[in-house]
Amino acid sequence: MKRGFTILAVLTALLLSFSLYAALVLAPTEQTMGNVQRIFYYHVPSAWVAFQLFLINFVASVIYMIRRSTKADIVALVTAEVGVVFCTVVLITGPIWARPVWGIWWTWDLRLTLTLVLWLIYVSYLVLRRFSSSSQTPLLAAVLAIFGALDVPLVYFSIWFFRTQHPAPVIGGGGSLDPRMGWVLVSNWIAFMALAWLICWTRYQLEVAQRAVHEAEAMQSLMEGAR
Amino acid sequence: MNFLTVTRATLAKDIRLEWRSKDAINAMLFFSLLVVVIFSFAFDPTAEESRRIAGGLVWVAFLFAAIVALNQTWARELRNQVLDAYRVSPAPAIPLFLAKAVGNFIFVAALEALMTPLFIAFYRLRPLGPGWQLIPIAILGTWALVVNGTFFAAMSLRTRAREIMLPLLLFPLSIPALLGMVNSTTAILTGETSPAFWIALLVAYDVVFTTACLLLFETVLEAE
Amino acid sequence: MNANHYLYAAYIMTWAIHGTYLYNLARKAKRVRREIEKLKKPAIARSAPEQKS
Amino acid sequence: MKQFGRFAALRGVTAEFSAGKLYVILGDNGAGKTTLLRTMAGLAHSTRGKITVLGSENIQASRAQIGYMAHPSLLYDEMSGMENLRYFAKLYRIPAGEVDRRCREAILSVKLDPDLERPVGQYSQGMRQRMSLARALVNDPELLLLDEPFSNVDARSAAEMAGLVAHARDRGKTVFVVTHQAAQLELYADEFIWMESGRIVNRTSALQGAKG
Repeated sequence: MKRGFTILAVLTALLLSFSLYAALVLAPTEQTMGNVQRIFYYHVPSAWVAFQLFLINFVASVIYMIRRSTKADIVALVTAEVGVVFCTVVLITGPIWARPVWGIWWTWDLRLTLTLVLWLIYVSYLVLRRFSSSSQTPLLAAVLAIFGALDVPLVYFSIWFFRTQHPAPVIGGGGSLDPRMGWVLVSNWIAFMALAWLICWTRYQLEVAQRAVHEAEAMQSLMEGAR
Repeated sequence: MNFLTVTRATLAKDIRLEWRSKDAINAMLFFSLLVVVIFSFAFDPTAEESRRIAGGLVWVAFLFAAIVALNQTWARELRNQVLDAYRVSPAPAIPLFLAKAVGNFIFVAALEALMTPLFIAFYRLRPLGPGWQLIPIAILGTWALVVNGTFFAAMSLRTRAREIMLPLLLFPLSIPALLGMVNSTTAILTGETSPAFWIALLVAYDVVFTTACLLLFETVLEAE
Repeated sequence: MNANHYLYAAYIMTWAIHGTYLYNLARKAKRVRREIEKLKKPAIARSAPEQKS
Repeated sequence: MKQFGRFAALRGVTAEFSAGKLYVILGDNGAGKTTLLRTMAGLAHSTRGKITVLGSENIQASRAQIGYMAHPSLLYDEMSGMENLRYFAKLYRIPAGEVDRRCREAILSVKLDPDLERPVGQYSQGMRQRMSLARALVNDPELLLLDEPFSNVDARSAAEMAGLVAHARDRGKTVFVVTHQAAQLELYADEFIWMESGRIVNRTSALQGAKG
């Protein structure tokens, strides 16, 4: 397994650097926004990966509710944590892009606002996991994840309608995408997905090790107490 | 039907205790008054402007009052671990949740009823749109906060920083409901747009989360 | 601050955020590895005064 | 086996207990006494292994027949004893007509005055413990689980409580008592169960039995 990991790591590194090169150089410069539009190739794929991770978190939480399998719980924790990291990237690159183009740091763009709300929900998810002192923390976290997922469509529609009342510039530009830009976007997306997979896998092993160590320590203090 | 008797008994017990001790009521009344006065100092707009921002102010003030009330939901049950007495009994979990949620709703609605005249006075509010629709909006909006609030108050029982945990869990999820309440109120006050969409959103929000709370409350209650 | 600066700022920030997270992961991993070492030593050695690393 | 947070509070507690007996569970702090009692009461859940209470594994089914009393009184301080019991009686599906009679009976059985208006919060510790026992008896349960009924109570109240517990057993109830003051029940108890770090290490019929 170790060998497979390193091969994947090298491949991801290659893919990432190629996609970076493609985004900065190969992709054509957009007429209206100029070079700054290239932020698009990092901003949008990060958002897609974040949403994918949160989707996996929801599925893992439902599985945990049904089967109470620790594996599902750890997957839920890991995807939430890494998802928040990718979400932070989106929330930082968004305003950096909006500033030069529209002269404002924040715009109630549909995707950007949805990412912000999701970020808030999953940060509260991680806070709950850290502060919960009950032995049933995974269960409480799973319940919160399900509530979060139920909230997403409501958030989507409320912001969508909110935006029709307060028109705001759209980040990432809707409309048809020039195919020469399209493949660069997709290659970055794949690179980010591979990166996300690597980070999740490492974080998963770390969590498993951490829980084993805590258990061993607890068992030991119990034994020492008994002697 | 035991379900109803338990709900009624728990609700009656809570109201009687609240009426008897009154400690929470007085604290919250004073807190809400403070919130209204401070908001009025902070924002002193002309009549036209006030109609535009009053919706947001009123609901943020109600949100604060609700949070303070929701934090008290399980205080009495915690004092002598009375919750264990309920959990040991054959009574199902849902009546307890419903009684607590309705109790909170009555409590927060009372606070709102007292704060509203102050807002009207301080901001010289006169709705241009159909004013009567503010009632269903208030009911739907308050229930949206209270049903999730009671649920998350039960969830934060199992955490260390209980008082801060409730808002942390409740606010992100309540964003759609808050948008609904604020925008529908503003729509009616300014009379420019129709609040129909926002009211529909609030109804959807209430239905979705009331169901989720009823289905998942037992899991949270039993999470020893 | 012309447009390119914003572009590079965005790319650098992306890797700064990922970097910070991975750095924290590495630190946590080191701590877990140290705890595993500590657990492996026999009980007597364990109660010897721990030097704070 | 109950995985409790990070450590196993109960490991391999396999034991048979018969009805109509008074068992006293002893052991140092952290031996898992309270965890065992709470698991029997259906308040804590065993992650591995199972508990059969009153013939059924699903604790929910037998909750009507369980009475549970713990150190914090499990009563509302602002309400009088009678008001407390009237509320809890409704949780046990006791028909409205019988509620008052059953509550008065339970309070009298612990030698307290049902018409005492004073809120429980102003009771003495001894009286509060006894009212707490009354609450556990309101549904006339077959199984009585008492967690530290004698804690910080003066000698006279402790002796009185011991008498009440024995009386409950004599009326055919199965009683489990977790306590550090086992001496109170030395004359009445049928069996003493010694627990250590999550395991039953010894079962003796007399208190003097060798410990573990």
